Amino acid sequence: MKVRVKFFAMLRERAGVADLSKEVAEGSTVGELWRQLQKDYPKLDVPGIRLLYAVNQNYVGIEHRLSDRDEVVFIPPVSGG
Amino acid sequence: MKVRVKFFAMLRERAGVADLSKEVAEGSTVGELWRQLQKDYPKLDVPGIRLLYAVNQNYVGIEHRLSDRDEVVFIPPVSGG
Amino acid sequence: MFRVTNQPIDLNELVAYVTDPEAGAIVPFIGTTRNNNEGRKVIALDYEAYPEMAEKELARIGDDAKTKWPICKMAIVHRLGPVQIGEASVIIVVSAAHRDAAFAASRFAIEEIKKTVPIWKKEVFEGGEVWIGTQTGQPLSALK
Amino acid sequence: MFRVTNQPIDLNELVAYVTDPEAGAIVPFIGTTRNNNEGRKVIALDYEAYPEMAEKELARIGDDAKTKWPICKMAIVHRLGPVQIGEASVIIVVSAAHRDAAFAASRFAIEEIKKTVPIWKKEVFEGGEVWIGTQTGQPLSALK
Repeated sequence: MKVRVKFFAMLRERAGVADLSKEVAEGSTVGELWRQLQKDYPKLDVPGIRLLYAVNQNYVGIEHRLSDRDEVVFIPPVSGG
Repeated sequence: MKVRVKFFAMLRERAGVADLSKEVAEGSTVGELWRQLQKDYPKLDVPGIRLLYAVNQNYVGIEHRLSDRDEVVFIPPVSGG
Repeated sequence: MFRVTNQPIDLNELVAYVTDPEAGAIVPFIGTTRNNNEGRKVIALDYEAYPEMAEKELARIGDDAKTKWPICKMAIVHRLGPVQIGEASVIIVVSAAHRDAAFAASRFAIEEIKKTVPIWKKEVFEGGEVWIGTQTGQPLSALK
Repeated sequence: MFRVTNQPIDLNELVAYVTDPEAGAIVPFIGTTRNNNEGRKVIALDYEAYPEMAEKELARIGDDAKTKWPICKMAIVHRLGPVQIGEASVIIVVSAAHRDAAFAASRFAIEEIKKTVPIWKKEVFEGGEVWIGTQTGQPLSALK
């Protein structure tokens, strides 16, 4: 199955890409996707960073299981305001 | 000596006058002036009202001694905002 | 800028006045005329001041706020005369490097205004009018 | 009204939006770009968002505020892209019958924005730039 991944801010700059489609195994979790993306884009491995995870624009836990066509966003420390 | 008295809001309406000049005895206090004014304008005797007192635009106590040409204002409960 | 005025208060002018390159937060407080009070249908509020002393007290509140919190700039303008439903009777604006100070100073200013500044409001409601007073424990009926 | 925009934020439009005959208080909060941060001379801030989710989270903050305090109306607009010194990056406006609720909801909203809304600011300072992050205990140097 395929999911869509968007990167923003620091992660967008580190990945060098804002938006991608990624083939993942059925039943993959958000955390597994993140580890795969870190292999594809080694600069995503930021020491000490704390991420939040959003699937289809809702926050989810790292163990959340993905579905086909999900929109997945890895959210680095927010700093609006 | 003479002092100038200004009335505002409820006291202005009750006295029927906004501004007056009043002859007072040397060494009179703010409280004494108030009691004289209540004789001149009996409607100023509002049961239970709590007043503040200002002389020359500064709050003073009821025992404050007046000087010639002082501007004296009796301040009913404020309600700005 | 600490003043009373018979004109509508210009929020933009006040925000521009306190805008400061050192400021990370601007907190305006706008007091508006509400259409009801203690079960009465309010038509308008009508404000009267001892103007020279009111402006002096507003400036004193600004000075006190500056000694209590690290703020950049502050302005308070209070309107006099009739103020219709939804219109502003008072606007306080504070700028500060950080929001804590801006919120605290704004809150302080409105509470002080209600305690010490010689401004009075008459509430014009359906069926009558009454001077509103907060320093007294008497029922309103005793005051009018 | 809960949105992100690339345009300067119009304070008057937001105040008009929350003005309500039931409201006795309107509290806007304006976050502005400060010319310094942690000893650095700031030139500008540059904001980026995950826009669809940011607007959803801003609306969620509005809903939460309404369940917590008796407020009339609320609006939050966050600006994206470069925001120069003194300009507004975010404006929150709240109207309420009484000032306690308006202040509390405004304060709540800005704190929540800084915790959960997917918006990021890059600080452009003399000599470099850095993504500002508050969820991490790491020194900024580790993040860039």
